[in-house]
Amino acid sequence: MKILYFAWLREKAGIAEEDVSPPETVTTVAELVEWMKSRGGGFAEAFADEGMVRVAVNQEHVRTDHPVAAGDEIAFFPPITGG
Amino acid sequence: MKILYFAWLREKAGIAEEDVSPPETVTTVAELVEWMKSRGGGFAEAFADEGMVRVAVNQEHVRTDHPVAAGDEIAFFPPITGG
Amino acid sequence: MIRVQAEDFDVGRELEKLSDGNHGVGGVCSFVGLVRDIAGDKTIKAMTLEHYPEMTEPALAKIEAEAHDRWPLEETLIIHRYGRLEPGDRIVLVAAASAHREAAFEACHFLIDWLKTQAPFWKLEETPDGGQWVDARSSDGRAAERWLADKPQDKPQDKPQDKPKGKPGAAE
Amino acid sequence: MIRVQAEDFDVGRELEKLSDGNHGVGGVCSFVGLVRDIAGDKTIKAMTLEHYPEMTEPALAKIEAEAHDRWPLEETLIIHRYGRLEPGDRIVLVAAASAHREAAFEACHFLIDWLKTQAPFWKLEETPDGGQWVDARSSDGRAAERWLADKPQDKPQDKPQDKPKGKPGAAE
Repeated sequence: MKILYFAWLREKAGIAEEDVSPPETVTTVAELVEWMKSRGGGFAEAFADEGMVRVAVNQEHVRTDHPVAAGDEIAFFPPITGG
Repeated sequence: MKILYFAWLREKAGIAEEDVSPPETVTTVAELVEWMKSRGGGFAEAFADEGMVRVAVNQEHVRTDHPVAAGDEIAFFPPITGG
Repeated sequence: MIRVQAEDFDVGRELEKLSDGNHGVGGVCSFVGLVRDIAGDKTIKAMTLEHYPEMTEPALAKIEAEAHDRWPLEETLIIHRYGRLEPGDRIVLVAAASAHREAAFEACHFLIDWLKTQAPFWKLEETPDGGQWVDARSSDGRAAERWLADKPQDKPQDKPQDKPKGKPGAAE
Repeated sequence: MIRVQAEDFDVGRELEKLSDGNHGVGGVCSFVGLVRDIAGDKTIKAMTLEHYPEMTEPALAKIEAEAHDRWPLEETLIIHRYGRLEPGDRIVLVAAASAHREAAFEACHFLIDWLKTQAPFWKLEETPDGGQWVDARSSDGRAAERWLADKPQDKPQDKPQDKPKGKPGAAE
């Protein structure tokens, strides 16, 4: 699956975009986040305060119980501050 | 006192502006309106439906109990439809 | 800023003036009123706006001052045309510039609502049945009245920092 | 109409398009958001707007469609810029054109409130202490939420003729 990071999540993760292949046990956004944190370093830091992380799966805002699968585009970002 | 008429009041009165000298007993807007009606013709017609007549004394919206005096500029018009 | 004129106006240029050189402005809300070609079930060929020149500018100045009393505004604008206008023509522009978007929205809404009941303009529509004076709408009266309920009891000396109570909308 | 772009836009020309050739438009309400030179107690030299391009246009299209579902609108417009902007620069323009002024005001207000919580943009401010990502404001969340309470239970097949319940404002 393709992962995108925006704003300070991008800065903390140290990467804007990557392709990942998490284990098969990762089937939801919440499980993906846990796996991300387990990678340590900038990823652990980016997801340290989960309350500040928003997620879109295939360009749609979703909750953390939303399923994720191979081929999905998953974007992590802080709360929106446009307008 | 100077009297101004606007919109359909002007059309019914048949005049846009005039100087009048009502009797001394006319001291309020309401009394002025009664005197106007007593002049008959277009004036009686213009003031026939008093609920549709608004008045400004010296360019300020006022109620019918507002005093009027020589030297005042008194304008009669229908409810406003600007904007 | 207030203008009463027969000529058309350039909306972009007018709005630009509201924030020009003032980097404290975070938002400009505006409303442009246009002549429609239909009123009720009648076709409108044109309309003529009559006004009471000696009263118009003071009335608009009062409406504008009232808005500044109620909201923290950087600048406001009212431009109202008079004379003969055709469908699609601009009639009026009201705008409010503020640091905060809620204040800009509410003040702009207030300006147009009050203008519709307080500024001495009358519309004569050219219909297939001849010229017809537009009746005041009771909805305009109600739209203006809802701001009365919010009127502050004591006018603050300075610009209020709090938004008026009882109006919808979150603080910025 | 939706546009996401780095370049500035001409407000007057954009607003004109909303009613151009459509004499059913009685009013156009718009809001222009500008970069302020102060945020909280910090001086802002510039800000950079980052966005998520693949998601931005669909998100704006959804916000616009929602407005058309809720109010009888002739046309709407959202233009949002990205990239580096300086104080006084325009960030965003939202506008709604309708036969009726209340619908224009409410839809315009809705567009900016929802855009602030639904459109994937993030602001990085250049302050004397360095670059700082702007925190989302809880007031923006509340401003967007108040529209949820008004959401029609059943979306009408046609454009609704009644204004949404629970919102302020008199019928036009």
